[in-house]
Amino acid sequence: MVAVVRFPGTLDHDSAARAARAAGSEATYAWYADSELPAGTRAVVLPGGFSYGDHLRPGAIASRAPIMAAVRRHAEAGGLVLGICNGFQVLCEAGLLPGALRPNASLSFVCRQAELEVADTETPFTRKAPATLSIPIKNHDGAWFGDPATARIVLRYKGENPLGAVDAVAGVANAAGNVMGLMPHPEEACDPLLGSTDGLALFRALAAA
Amino acid sequence: MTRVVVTVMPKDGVLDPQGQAVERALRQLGFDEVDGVRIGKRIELDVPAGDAEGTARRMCEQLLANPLIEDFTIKVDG
Amino acid sequence: MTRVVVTVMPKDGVLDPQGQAVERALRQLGFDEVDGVRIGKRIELDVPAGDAEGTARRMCEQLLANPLIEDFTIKVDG
Amino acid sequence: MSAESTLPLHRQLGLTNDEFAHIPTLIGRAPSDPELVMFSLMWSEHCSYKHSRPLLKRFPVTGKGVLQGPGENAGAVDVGDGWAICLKIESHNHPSAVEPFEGAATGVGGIVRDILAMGSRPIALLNSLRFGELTSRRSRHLFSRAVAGIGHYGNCIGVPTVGGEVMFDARYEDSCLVNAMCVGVVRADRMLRAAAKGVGNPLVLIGNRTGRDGIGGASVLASAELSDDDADKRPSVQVGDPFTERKLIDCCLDLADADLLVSLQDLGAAGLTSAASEMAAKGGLGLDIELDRVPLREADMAPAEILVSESQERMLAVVASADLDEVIARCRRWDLDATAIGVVTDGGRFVARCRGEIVVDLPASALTDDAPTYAVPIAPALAPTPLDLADVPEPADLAAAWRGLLGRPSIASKRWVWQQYDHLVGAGTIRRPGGDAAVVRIPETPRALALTTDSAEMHCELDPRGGGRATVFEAARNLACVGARPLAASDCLNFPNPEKGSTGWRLQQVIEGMSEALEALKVPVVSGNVSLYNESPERMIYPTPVVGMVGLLERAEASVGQAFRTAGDLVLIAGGGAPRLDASAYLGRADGAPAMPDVAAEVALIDFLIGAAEAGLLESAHDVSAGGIAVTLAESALAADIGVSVALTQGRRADEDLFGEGGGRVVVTCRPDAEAALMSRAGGVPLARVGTVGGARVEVQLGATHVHLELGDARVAYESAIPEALGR
Ligand SMILES: Nc1ncnc2c1ncn2[C@@H]1O[C@H](COP(=O)(O)OP(=O)(O)O)[C@@H](O)[C@H]1O
Ligand SMILES: [Mg+2]
Repeated sequence: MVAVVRFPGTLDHDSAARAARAAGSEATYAWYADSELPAGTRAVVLPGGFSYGDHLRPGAIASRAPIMAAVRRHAEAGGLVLGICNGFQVLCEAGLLPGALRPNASLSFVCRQAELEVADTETPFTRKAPATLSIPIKNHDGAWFGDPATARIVLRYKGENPLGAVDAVAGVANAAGNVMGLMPHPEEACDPLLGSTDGLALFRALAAA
Repeated sequence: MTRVVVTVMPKDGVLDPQGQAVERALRQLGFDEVDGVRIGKRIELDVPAGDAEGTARRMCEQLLANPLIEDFTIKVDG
Repeated sequence: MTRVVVTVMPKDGVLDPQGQAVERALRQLGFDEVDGVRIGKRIELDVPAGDAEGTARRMCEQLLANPLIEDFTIKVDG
Repeated sequence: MSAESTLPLHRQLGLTNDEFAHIPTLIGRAPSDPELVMFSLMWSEHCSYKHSRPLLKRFPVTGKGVLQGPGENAGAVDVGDGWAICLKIESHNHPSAVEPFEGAATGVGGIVRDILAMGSRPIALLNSLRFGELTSRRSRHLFSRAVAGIGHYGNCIGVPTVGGEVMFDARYEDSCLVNAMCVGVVRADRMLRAAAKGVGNPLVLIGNRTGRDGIGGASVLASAELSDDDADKRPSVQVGDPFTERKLIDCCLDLADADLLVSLQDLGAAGLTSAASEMAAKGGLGLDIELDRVPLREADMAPAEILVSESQERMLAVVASADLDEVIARCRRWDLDATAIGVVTDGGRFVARCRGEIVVDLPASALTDDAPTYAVPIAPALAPTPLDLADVPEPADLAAAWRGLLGRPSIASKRWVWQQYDHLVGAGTIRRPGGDAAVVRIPETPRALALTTDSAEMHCELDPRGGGRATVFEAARNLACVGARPLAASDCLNFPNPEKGSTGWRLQQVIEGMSEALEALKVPVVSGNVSLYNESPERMIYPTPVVGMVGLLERAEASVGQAFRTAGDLVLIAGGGAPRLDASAYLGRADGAPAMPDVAAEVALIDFLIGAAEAGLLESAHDVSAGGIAVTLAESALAADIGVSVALTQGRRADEDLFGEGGGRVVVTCRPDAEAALMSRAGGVPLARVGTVGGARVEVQLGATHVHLELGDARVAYESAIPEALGR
């Protein structure tokens, strides 16, 4: 069972749940104000959106919500946690992933298809993923800032670096590899009608958990 | 050059969604009694010595502040 | 209640794209010599009298600033 | 403050002496000051449509599938399997001219709440924008900030902004246009209405606290020409709060799902006054409101201020007494304030109390139904005279002219705009911005909606009736190009002052032409909005009727794109009409006499396109509009990064053949083995093969004349125009 966490202002919870089901797992929602994840949770998704309106710093307020203590315990017990866009920002603010997400170099929101290359095929998320992925990005603060020497880089932008991230980083994982965050939106790439199904690989990994 | 600090705050009476959201968040973190949270910008810059104050004022009027919804104050260092 | 002013600025070495963009814009407006523009937040709030400073510090550590990329300073009015 | 303050209060508030004199005959006494303020806002153009209502009656508003026509917060049509869609377009022109970021942002917020008030889930946003030329510093500012504001709000509430249009012309230098459209989905049998029901039921105010935002906004900002004293109008600027709007959407849909709402209404222009009086009047009931219970952002607000405040992100609901506690509890769960501020009463009176005193006691209908209406002067303008080509210099270098046209901000790629909009959120966007129409999936069905906004403003200036037709047919053609059957329309009529010159006549003629086209297409107008007085002492805007049209695709996967597909595919032109430079983008000014659109031919072309798409015969389709067939071909080639080569029949002059507009024409491509089947469907529709897809150039043969652009050059001109004009 994949638990998709909802904070006030979360937007992509339904798309993420649909993608998880398309990848073969059951999906349910976890509520930000609760202190426990739903019974039977095997993997957690922190979906995209503008939790708390992105006020102060994207992800900052959500990272202090009650449910995050349960997410932390789940992660420490080795459970899979995937943070997408705002979810990635939340995981960095919570200290579960290295670095921070800074405003895009263009200082504007960027919505477009992005070409990615898998830089680390050893994480549970990427072991079965294709070497390159075409997945949309859509964010205002998606430029990862951190130390690529110490961080575990999982995804990089191919060719140009659309948001101005350090080392063209698009996604990172914790040292153990069970917690991953990425700015691109795999839930928007799980249906041929939408132009790409490359996002399914990540949700299949969750289904396998 | 002279260091100047410009502060730009939402005008009184103008909605400050950010201040409002942060106030709610602080309360939920247990700071129950926090009140009157307003969030604005602090802009530090170096301008040529001489009429630093006047220069900064013109910068505010032309770019740094939106007179419709923001007030600004200028502090010249040293 | 005591009025407290928290300022949160980008750490030295952490790039400040907004500051850089504003610097460029100011130069285009004819303020050729402006330099070292940095932009941060100014947060005004009322906290219970007593250890206002300490309360504000805990607010910064728990929420208002991200130590990885930001420094904060606290000024208690009065 | 000079002359203003010497005027009597009702004149300062914008009421005429006659209107003021009429009030006692409705309420049997002189109005209190708060009542007078309420009348001044409710009887303003923006709220009462006093100059346009009589003319709007001409629109076709009924038809198969119409579940809600004009008169509610939004219109609604049936899309099958028990699902309905709600749509509405609305202007926020004047607030955007004063403060483009917040003006455009709150415009999006307002239209989303109209859709939400129907109990429907917003699934798509569009916007139609007009600004002065980007050579003007002010227009660059208004344009870039308005786009940022639309993106900020739409992105943060998670409703994809999937389409729209932008056009630049000096006529909009002083009066920019910012129109926003929203579309939502709802189970047809669960749709909500505004009419108050159930005497004794509590009235619940949900969302943001009430401050001094936009006080007088409705009358001051939207019902008078903007002039030099704009500064005085500025204190009432509203700041959008999209985070609270998102919580309102989640909360109201949750309450609707749980069947906890009797009726629902957004607070827009004239705030509580307008929302409450409309709920009461529509329900034939009254409301008794305690102003002391309204949560305030500023303690010291006067009753009149509370009654007309335009603070954003607020909704008003009637709920059953027994459900009140549950409603409040659910709002709290969504981290929203909710307060019972009054009750539904019988007798049809709008009563407001403050500290035990009755400060307002009016028949609710006096504010709404009894608003005055005025017949605008109908003074026809001179008939336009056809363009004399001799007056149009022929370009020495056609390729350069072509490249130049692709690089005109009004024609060039709008990527800079829509890349700042989240046009994907919700995982339902099948055709993204940049094509003739966007296509979004209807959740939980195999169907999809096609969406577009269009206007033929220059045509409307020269020949308003023909321009009205052209506006509607362009929208319908755009929907048909993606394979969708036009279903319903919402319109926003942006005009100058209708009391002056021929503007009133143009308004009437545009509505006539639009109605003729809509009737022929069997497309009803189910909602809309009017924005008048878009002029300054120096400039009047073109008559700009923006139509937002929605079309239906029975099979989402059957949609067609504008990009060429495969080298070797055949290129055909469907539809007829000779290209003309009259009122063309190439000419760049409203001059000449554009042809009156042929209703039968336009409808036949649209039917042909839909049938061909359903039969799976089309590889691509793209209509000929601004910039003529040369621009159409280049756009389809650039979208696919494949060239094309065609031979066109020669008309009067090469530049007219390439860049001329008018007539309903569409460039379609098909597999060679599909040509016969396509031809056999043409019926009365002119359909001619003109070339093939392939290569790295866009080339056109006109008799002896050969013109071509390298794809690379075309792309640079097309993609860099707007960023460069903005110095990005
Ligand atoms: N040009 C128009 N065509 C059709 N209906 C219109 C037009 N202008 C206004 N209406 C209808 O008149 C009613 C009042 O419009 P408006 O005041 O904009 O509604 P709201 O206050 O809910 O935004 C709405 O039902 C709207 O659909
Ligand atoms: Mg409404």
